[in-house]
Amino acid sequence: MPDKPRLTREQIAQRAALELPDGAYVNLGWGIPNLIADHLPKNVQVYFHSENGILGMGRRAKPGEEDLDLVDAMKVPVTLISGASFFHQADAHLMTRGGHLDVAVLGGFQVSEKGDLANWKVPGAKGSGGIGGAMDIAAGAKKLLVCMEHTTKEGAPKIVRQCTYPLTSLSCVDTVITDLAVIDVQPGGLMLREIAPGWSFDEVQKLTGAPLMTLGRPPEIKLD
Amino acid sequence: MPDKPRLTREQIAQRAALELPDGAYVNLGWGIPNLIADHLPKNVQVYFHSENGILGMGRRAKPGEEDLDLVDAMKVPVTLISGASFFHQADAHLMTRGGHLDVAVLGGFQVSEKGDLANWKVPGAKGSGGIGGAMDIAAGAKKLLVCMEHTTKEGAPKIVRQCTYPLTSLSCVDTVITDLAVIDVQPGGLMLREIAPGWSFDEVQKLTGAPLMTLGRPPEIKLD
Amino acid sequence: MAHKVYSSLDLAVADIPDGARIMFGGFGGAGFPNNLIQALSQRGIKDVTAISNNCGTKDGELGLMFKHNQVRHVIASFPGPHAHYFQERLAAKEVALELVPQGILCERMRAAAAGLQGFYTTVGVGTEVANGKEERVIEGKRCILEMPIHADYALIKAEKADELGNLTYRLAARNFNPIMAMAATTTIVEVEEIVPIGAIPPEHVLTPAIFVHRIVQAKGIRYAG
Amino acid sequence: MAHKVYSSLDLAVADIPDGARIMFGGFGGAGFPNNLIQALSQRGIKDVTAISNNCGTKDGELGLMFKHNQVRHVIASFPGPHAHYFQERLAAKEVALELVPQGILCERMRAAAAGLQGFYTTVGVGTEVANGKEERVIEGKRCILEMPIHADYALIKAEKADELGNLTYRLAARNFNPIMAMAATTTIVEVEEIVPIGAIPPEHVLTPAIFVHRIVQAKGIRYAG
Repeated sequence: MPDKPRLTREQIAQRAALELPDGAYVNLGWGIPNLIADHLPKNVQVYFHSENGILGMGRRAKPGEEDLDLVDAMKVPVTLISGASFFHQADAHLMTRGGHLDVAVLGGFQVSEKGDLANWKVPGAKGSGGIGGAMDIAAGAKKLLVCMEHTTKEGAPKIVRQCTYPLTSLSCVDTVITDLAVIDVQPGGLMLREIAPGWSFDEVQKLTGAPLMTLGRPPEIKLD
Repeated sequence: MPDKPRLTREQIAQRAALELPDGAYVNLGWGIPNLIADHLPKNVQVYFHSENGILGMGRRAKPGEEDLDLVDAMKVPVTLISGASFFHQADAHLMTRGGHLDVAVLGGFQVSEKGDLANWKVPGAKGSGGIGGAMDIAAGAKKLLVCMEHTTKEGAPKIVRQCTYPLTSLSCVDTVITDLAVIDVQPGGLMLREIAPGWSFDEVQKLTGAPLMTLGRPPEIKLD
Repeated sequence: MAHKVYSSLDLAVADIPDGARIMFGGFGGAGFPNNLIQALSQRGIKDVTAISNNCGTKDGELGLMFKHNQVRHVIASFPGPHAHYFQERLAAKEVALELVPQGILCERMRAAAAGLQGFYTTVGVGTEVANGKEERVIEGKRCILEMPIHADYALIKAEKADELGNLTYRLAARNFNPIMAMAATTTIVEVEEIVPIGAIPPEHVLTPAIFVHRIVQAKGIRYAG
Repeated sequence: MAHKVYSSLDLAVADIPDGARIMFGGFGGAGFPNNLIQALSQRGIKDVTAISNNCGTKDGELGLMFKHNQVRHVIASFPGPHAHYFQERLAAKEVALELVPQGILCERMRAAAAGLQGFYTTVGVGTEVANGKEERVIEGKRCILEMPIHADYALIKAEKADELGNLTYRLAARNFNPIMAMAATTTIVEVEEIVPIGAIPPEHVLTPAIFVHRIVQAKGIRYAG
């Protein structure tokens, strides 16, 4: 199995982009989620929120176009779309926590079968770690997607019965998109909705730390 | 005593105006307090706050000058001074409750010897009554003045041991300015600081429902 | 792109059901969604829970809905002595009133908007406002627990909207409108002018489009009563 | 009229005592009061409690104060992997850290600003953030009680100030600055430009003058690190 092709990070982002409905207000977190903006279908217009107080972020600024007062939550110079607005950080998080974002997409270290998310601290890592906006975003988004690799570099499952990493938020994840599968967190457990080309249910189950369900034979992950 | 002259409402306001330090942020409530703005000493600049979201209210609008989108908390068309600002009502009351106003001046039905204030509802009166901003203002102002007549129309004391009218806020009043006296609420009780011209301590005490203290012979109420 | 601009006041309020919880912006005559209120009342809605600073003036503002006995429950800070129809309905026990201090009304709506589950305040301690509320001492101060106020709809008034729903307000007509816009599931705004997207500078937007769901241009009653 | 305009950065921070609780605005490199931080650090202040989203970048922003070991306690949401001096001091146990979710950090400061005594939130429930905090269930949701964060001083950055202290911010350099301005006893702002009173239209003021106590024009380090 190790040499079977998996989705690339760009492909995970591409798949995740299809989960964003037209007109949605969306926050993208660090890591793979940050690649999503480049993969939006042409006919879809979404409005990107940044927790430092921007609604209507556009693409990243090109060289020479940067304004250091106009950065996203990752300190990357960005641009605005027409109709953008600025507000202070308390209002920015009123939006995250108060259920105003239609979709938020975060990276993840672990997701449990109940939808618990761990994404801010690796046990034993050096340094303070940092929470940032993740806890507010995870607690409040109407729909929370997590994009991550299906397994750690060492091959251990990142989808687990119970998170062992420090938690970000309980029962918050709606859908996990990995390099092997699209999985919905449902009241009864984890439902495998789509699967990477060339992979079988049993193969993905073996790399997953919690039981998966499926309705018949899961279709291949669609990318457009 | 009934025919002895007392301060007029305008004079109470005139006396209260002297309690506003230069540069102070001030909220004026209904009734006598609303007359204070006309009596500010020439060398004093204060900034008037209105709980509907104005800082830097100026004088009332003259006929022909009114803009119905620019009204004070009493629905009276007003003007702005240079350097005014607008904000929403939650921020307006963040200012009142959060201790940002240097002085607030409210009208009163009763003030107790502990500085409790009753000013929003007359027992037995018809109708719903209404709280408005008074409770937030009373709870939060750095210094709270109450301007009112010393006695009711029937001659009953309005300064009392314990309020019998519905309360606005507990232990909130710093100073009461009436048509007979200026009285500070102190931890040990009510301190008569100034007295109306021609009135004796004993005469004022008789019209007051709680014991007054004084340091020697109280001076006459100063009006400028 | 979502289409938020409605062609008429009637369409903008057409689906608000009987029994809805509705916030109404405005203070002191300024910033009331008078045209939306007219449309809502004319539709014959009933059993509304109204959240508003006041209860109108005679036929004006919310007064109309009390005249037609369309409100069952009111959460307000200062119903107003000139809210004749409200006062009549209250005396006849046709409407129930919850009185809330004005700033606490704002904060309870903001708490709903911000996804907070309640807050402690010293405001109202020892008064009738505290009746039935949890009290505790925090750092030596007596406090009561106040709960969020959410609404199904907010009817608000703004000066300008762009087609995405970014809003500006004129002078003190801002008042409760931005808070209510944030605290309701569906926010409907009547505006004096609809401007092209991009016409409002991003730093001057007072209510970001995320809080606005329906926009209707109203040329009608600006001030009532 | 109060005179809020200071002639130098040094004078603006001259009386901040050792051990002060200080908020520092800024996020992602934008809106940091870098010149005030420099002045404060050069003065040799010590034992500061710093309230800030992050802990600087190398020598930049708050990094300078960690380099000189001037901070004893930090309340932050995302100290940052590039906050080398902070991370060193933390490893050496020369500074204590309280990690707070970013939105909750904003709300706790706003609660202090707004005279609220605490609030319940679902954010952080079941995580290390909840350690030592009261937990209860409200309407079926597990919540923790979060307390206000107040400061003696806020050091913030704005674009323009008028001489009364009304402020505007540029683009996303707004971030934490307006909240911190409201939450401190004394707010000190460095600005790019001081404009005459009346030059900022009342509807465009982003921080009203009541929250601003000292103004200093800074031509120096705008972005650091």
